[in-house]
Amino acid sequence: MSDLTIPSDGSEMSDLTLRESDVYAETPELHERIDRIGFWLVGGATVMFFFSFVFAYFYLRSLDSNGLWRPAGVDPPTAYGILIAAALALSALAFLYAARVARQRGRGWGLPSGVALLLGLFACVAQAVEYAHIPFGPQSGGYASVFFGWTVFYVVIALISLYRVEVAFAAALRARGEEDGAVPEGLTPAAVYWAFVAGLGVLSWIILYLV
Amino acid sequence: MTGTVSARPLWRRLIGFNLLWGIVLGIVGFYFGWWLGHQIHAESLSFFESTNQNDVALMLGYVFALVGFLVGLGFLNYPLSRMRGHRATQAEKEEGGVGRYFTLCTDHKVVGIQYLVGIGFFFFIGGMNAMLIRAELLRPSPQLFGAGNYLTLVGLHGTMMMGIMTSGILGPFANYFLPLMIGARRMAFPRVESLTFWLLMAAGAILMTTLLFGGFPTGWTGYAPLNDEANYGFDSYIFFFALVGLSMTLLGVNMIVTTITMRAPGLTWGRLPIFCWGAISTALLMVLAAPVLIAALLMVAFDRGVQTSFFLSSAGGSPYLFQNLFWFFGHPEVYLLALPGFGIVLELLPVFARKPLWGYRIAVAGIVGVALLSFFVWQHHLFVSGLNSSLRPFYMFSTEAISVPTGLIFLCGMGTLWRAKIRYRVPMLFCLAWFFNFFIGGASGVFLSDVPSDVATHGSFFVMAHFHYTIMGGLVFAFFAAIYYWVPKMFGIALNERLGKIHFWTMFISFNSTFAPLFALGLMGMPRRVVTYPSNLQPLNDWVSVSAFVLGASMLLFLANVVYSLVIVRKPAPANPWDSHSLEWQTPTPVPLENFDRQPVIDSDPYDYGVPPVPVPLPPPAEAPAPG
Amino acid sequence: MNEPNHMRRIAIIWFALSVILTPIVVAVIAPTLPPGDATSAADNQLSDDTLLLGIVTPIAVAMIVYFAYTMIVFRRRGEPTEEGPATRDNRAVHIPWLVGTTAIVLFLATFGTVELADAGAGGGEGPEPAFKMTGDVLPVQVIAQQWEFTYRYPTYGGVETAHLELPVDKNVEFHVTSLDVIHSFWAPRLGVKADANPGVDNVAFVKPWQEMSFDIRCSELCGLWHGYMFDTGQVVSESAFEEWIHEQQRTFAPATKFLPKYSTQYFPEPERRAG
Amino acid sequence: MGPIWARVTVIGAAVVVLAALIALYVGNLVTEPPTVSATPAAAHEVQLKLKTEPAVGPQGANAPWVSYLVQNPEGKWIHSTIYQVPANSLVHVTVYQFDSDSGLRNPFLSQVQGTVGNTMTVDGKTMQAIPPEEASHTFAAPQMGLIVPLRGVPEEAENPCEEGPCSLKQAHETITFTIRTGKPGRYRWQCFVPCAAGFLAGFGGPMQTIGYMDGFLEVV
Repeated sequence: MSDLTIPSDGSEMSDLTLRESDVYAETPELHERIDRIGFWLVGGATVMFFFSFVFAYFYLRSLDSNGLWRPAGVDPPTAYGILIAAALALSALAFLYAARVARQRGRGWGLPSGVALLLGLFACVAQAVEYAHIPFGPQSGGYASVFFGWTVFYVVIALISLYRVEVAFAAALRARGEEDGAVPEGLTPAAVYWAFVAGLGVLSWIILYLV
Repeated sequence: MTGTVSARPLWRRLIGFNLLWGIVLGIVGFYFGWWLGHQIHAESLSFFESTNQNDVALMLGYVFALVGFLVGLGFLNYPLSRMRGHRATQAEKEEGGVGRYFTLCTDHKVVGIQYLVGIGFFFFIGGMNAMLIRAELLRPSPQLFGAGNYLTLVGLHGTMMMGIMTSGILGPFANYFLPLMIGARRMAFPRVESLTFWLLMAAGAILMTTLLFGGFPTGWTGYAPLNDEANYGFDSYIFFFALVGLSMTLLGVNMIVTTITMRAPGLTWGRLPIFCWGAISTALLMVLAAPVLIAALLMVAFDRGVQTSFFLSSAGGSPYLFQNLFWFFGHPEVYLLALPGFGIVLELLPVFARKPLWGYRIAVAGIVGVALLSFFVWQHHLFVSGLNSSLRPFYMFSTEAISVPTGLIFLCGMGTLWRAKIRYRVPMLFCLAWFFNFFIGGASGVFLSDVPSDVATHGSFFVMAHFHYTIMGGLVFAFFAAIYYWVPKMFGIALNERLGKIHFWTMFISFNSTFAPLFALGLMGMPRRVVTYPSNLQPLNDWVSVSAFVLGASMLLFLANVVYSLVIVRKPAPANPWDSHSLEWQTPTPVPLENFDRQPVIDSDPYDYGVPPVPVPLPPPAEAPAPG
Repeated sequence: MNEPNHMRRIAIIWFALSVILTPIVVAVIAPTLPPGDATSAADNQLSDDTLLLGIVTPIAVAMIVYFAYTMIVFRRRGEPTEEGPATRDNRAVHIPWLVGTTAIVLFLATFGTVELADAGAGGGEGPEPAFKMTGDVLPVQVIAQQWEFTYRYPTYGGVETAHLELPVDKNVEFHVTSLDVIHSFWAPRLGVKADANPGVDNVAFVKPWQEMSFDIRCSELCGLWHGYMFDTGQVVSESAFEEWIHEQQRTFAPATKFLPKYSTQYFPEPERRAG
Repeated sequence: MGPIWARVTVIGAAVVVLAALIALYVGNLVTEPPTVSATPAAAHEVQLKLKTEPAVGPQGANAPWVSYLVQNPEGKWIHSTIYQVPANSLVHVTVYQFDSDSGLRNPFLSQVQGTVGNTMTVDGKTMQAIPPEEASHTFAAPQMGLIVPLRGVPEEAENPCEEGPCSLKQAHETITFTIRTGKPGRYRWQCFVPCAAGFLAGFGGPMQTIGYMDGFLEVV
């Protein structure tokens, strides 16, 4: 269809339209704004996703169908829970710090984002190891269902969220030796989002292990 | 349409990141996942041997098929490059020519056309299933399909329509025209935009594979615990809807961010075209409702694959959990089918009525009001389920309250028509039909929201008639209005007006003659999704079936129009055939890659039609466009 | 320009049509609607439908008259294009409109609640019904399974039958439950509809007012034979019912001894997936 | 865009391909198992011989699934569940039952209903009901009022049949009963025992697939 061209007639344009003006300019501020609002919305979607599991938790708990919500012995090991929650919280703090350093000095965000990445991955691995040492299986009633469903998909979402942490770290590695200008765009929104996801992880620890 | 066609030979052009390799790697991925799933042996999964149906293998197959498909299309190139520390770039290298339509393309206009064709394809399949369903119901006892295949057909029709058509207007038209309407050069996340389209196509293909695995007996609602019990054909339903949900969520995020951040100078919220309000209200519902669906489906996948008991009341779960989660998504879902229709109709009326949109503010209030209220009504789907009988009056009220903001939309339409100079072009006919259909849909909705009346009609053909009036009469009529209206801009060629009018009248009349009798059938005691019915209902059912075939034929008429106008005649359309004042019609046809060569500056809303009133010294004469 | 007063014309047409049509709809058409008024629940549903029709009819007439009038009177043919008046808004219209629609909605919801308060209007209300029948009731358990309804009469020794019979002029309390997936017990002429959920006791009330036979269908998709899950029940005189139920007790004595103790819900094994 | 004849040819080819695909699709959906007639025995009397196998084996598409089979008038065992019987006649049904018990979910269905005399014979013994936990399958057509519970082969039986084709030399129960058919019609029949191993509630797979545990009695 590339042979088809219709010249647009300038006279058809109404007064509402194209006016001699500045050229398009996509500033870094615009990109930062896009990332920020995008992350807020994705954050909203993430909340609704986990809201379903929170709802399942409290709903099934209140129904206790057939007395099988949580039979005796269905208790996840507390030590793992604390370990995972702590690793997530520290990872979020490290990445927030990285964003702050990058914003203020334009460099030096590499080490803290590397730490954040490691801690985040550590939390995910610890979760996998916990499954191997857990005294119940997914068949063990309502609580066990919610526990496995929630934690598995939390790990999936955490791994996806760690993408931006890795990007920041990789950008730092590549920028070694350069003086300035290599700060990846949207580092601050990414840090806020990762802190948000890690916060959801801590929240799941509170609900699944403590409540 | 811009760019040059590559001079390389065809076989060289087929090598690279494109649909072909997406399909090849998708199939490879499927078999890899399938093989992997069969390597998993666990005590708790031993029953797969006696079922001959390894759900885990099938699910892994779908996961890896999706990964392979996206890799083949080139979606991992950019993230991998960033993970290796490269800087962000705004666009992929644009290849010219037809090849752009078969790959990851970051041009929102290409994505819009991809959506239009892709959705049209699945709409055709869904519609064909409807024809087969009606063919089966020509007689009171099964004659064509077995009871099981009939249920699969019903499920495929419902799921395809409810899944694919949610993006029916946002996909093609908002992707194409929202950036043009707000004076932007691109969407905020162009790669994500392309991803939403390809996810939807992958989802549709996955749903069709259910036929290879025995189909599924649950209809589009997929209620637990029937979904746990179903054949492994149900796994394709899970993946279909989860991918559709993901696609919707990303589409919604993209729409909202684009509208917030990329508006041209001077385009204040009060000047935003009403179609964009419809699009972002829909987008908001998508962002907040679709993740709940994804979560519910993943719970089903867990119940089927690893033996959790989310929905088994005998093992600590509850089927009500699924119903609550599903309808918490499901009710916003039906509004995210309806809301873009509101936007389209109100956007097009002023153009053909040659008047400004009457009551812009209340139209926005109506659209946003419907969107917000839709989160508080989901339990009306559970009026006879035995849940929360003391909350019924509340849900009855909240459901009926939806008619207040919907009424505002009608008021705006009526105000716009008042003393207008109406031109009956094809898009206008579809818009006016929308009011008729949606009124019937809405009024029957009031019957369904009233609990005593609902007890008689719940789960019957009455409900079926109601939601076909709102969704088919609302969304699909708006969809066709949008096609006839915007195709001259998208392709530079207008659809044939005379064929369009024939299409409209065939479709409008056969649509009403198909679905109006279903109200009566429902009241007379015909439940949904049954393959048998009492023989005294046969005359009415036959009438409906024959009307439905005419309705199907009207769709073929439309296809004939498309082929005739776009392929055979190819008469170039004027740059602005409707004399619209909206920004998208001020661009040249075809729209250049960068949309605008200069930054547009907006100084009014796009509805400045009409003759301004002559100033009169005395108070103006009463011209209240009040309805009767 | 000698423009006629369009609004007055529309109002006159609307008024005339409404005055003619509304009584016809309410008095002639509505009483013939299913589910009829053979039981208390069906009567609740019918009066709700009648009221809704009475309100919807004038509104529908208003819409059709308005749209038809504007579409005919304000139509224009061909080019060149004329433009309409550039009117954009009129607060004097949309405030009354908003108030009017809200008032109608409030009224409908109130009326619906009043009808609902009459023992739930035949709908399933779950294990703790908010609206119930008091006094002398006959409990009947409806057990749905893939793919047949069976019925238990707990006050007659818990006998289970394959058919449903009810005595006339007696309050009936249905306890609907399921043994496997979700079904829905729907007896259109009785005006009863209640989902059958596994492990849930869904209670619905009805008082049949006349002797008749009625259809029963499953109205929630429940698998392969969903379309075949139908049956016919009877409302009979009190004495005929007593005779029938005692005959059932005799006929089904061999099966009755195997039945579990009457319970509002059952969790039979096996429920899970297993080898 | 090429010349018009090229475009029209392409469109024509697309229409043909699409029509072929639709035909394939519909053809795939209308297939069902073969209809097998009962063997005539006398005037207004026919003989219907069925067997149930715990796993249908290579005769079916799903080897591990439990299934009914039927003997056609030539004496050959056919894997089908659609049986044709004459109207207003007596149908003598013999079921060779090779499967072990699964137990009825609703014990009410353990009583014979709707046969001539409301009884059946199990290995020659006349019975009115069986203990519900011993049921292996039912042969039930609710719209005909017919329910016949089939007793399972005991666990400890010698030479059990694990997978079809099962021969009459292996452990089995022989159940006979007679039904009187009425008006012509297509009546569905099914099994009520949750016997589909590996499916939730024992009711997926073979229990929801015509040709295994569900079928039609075509009364003509």
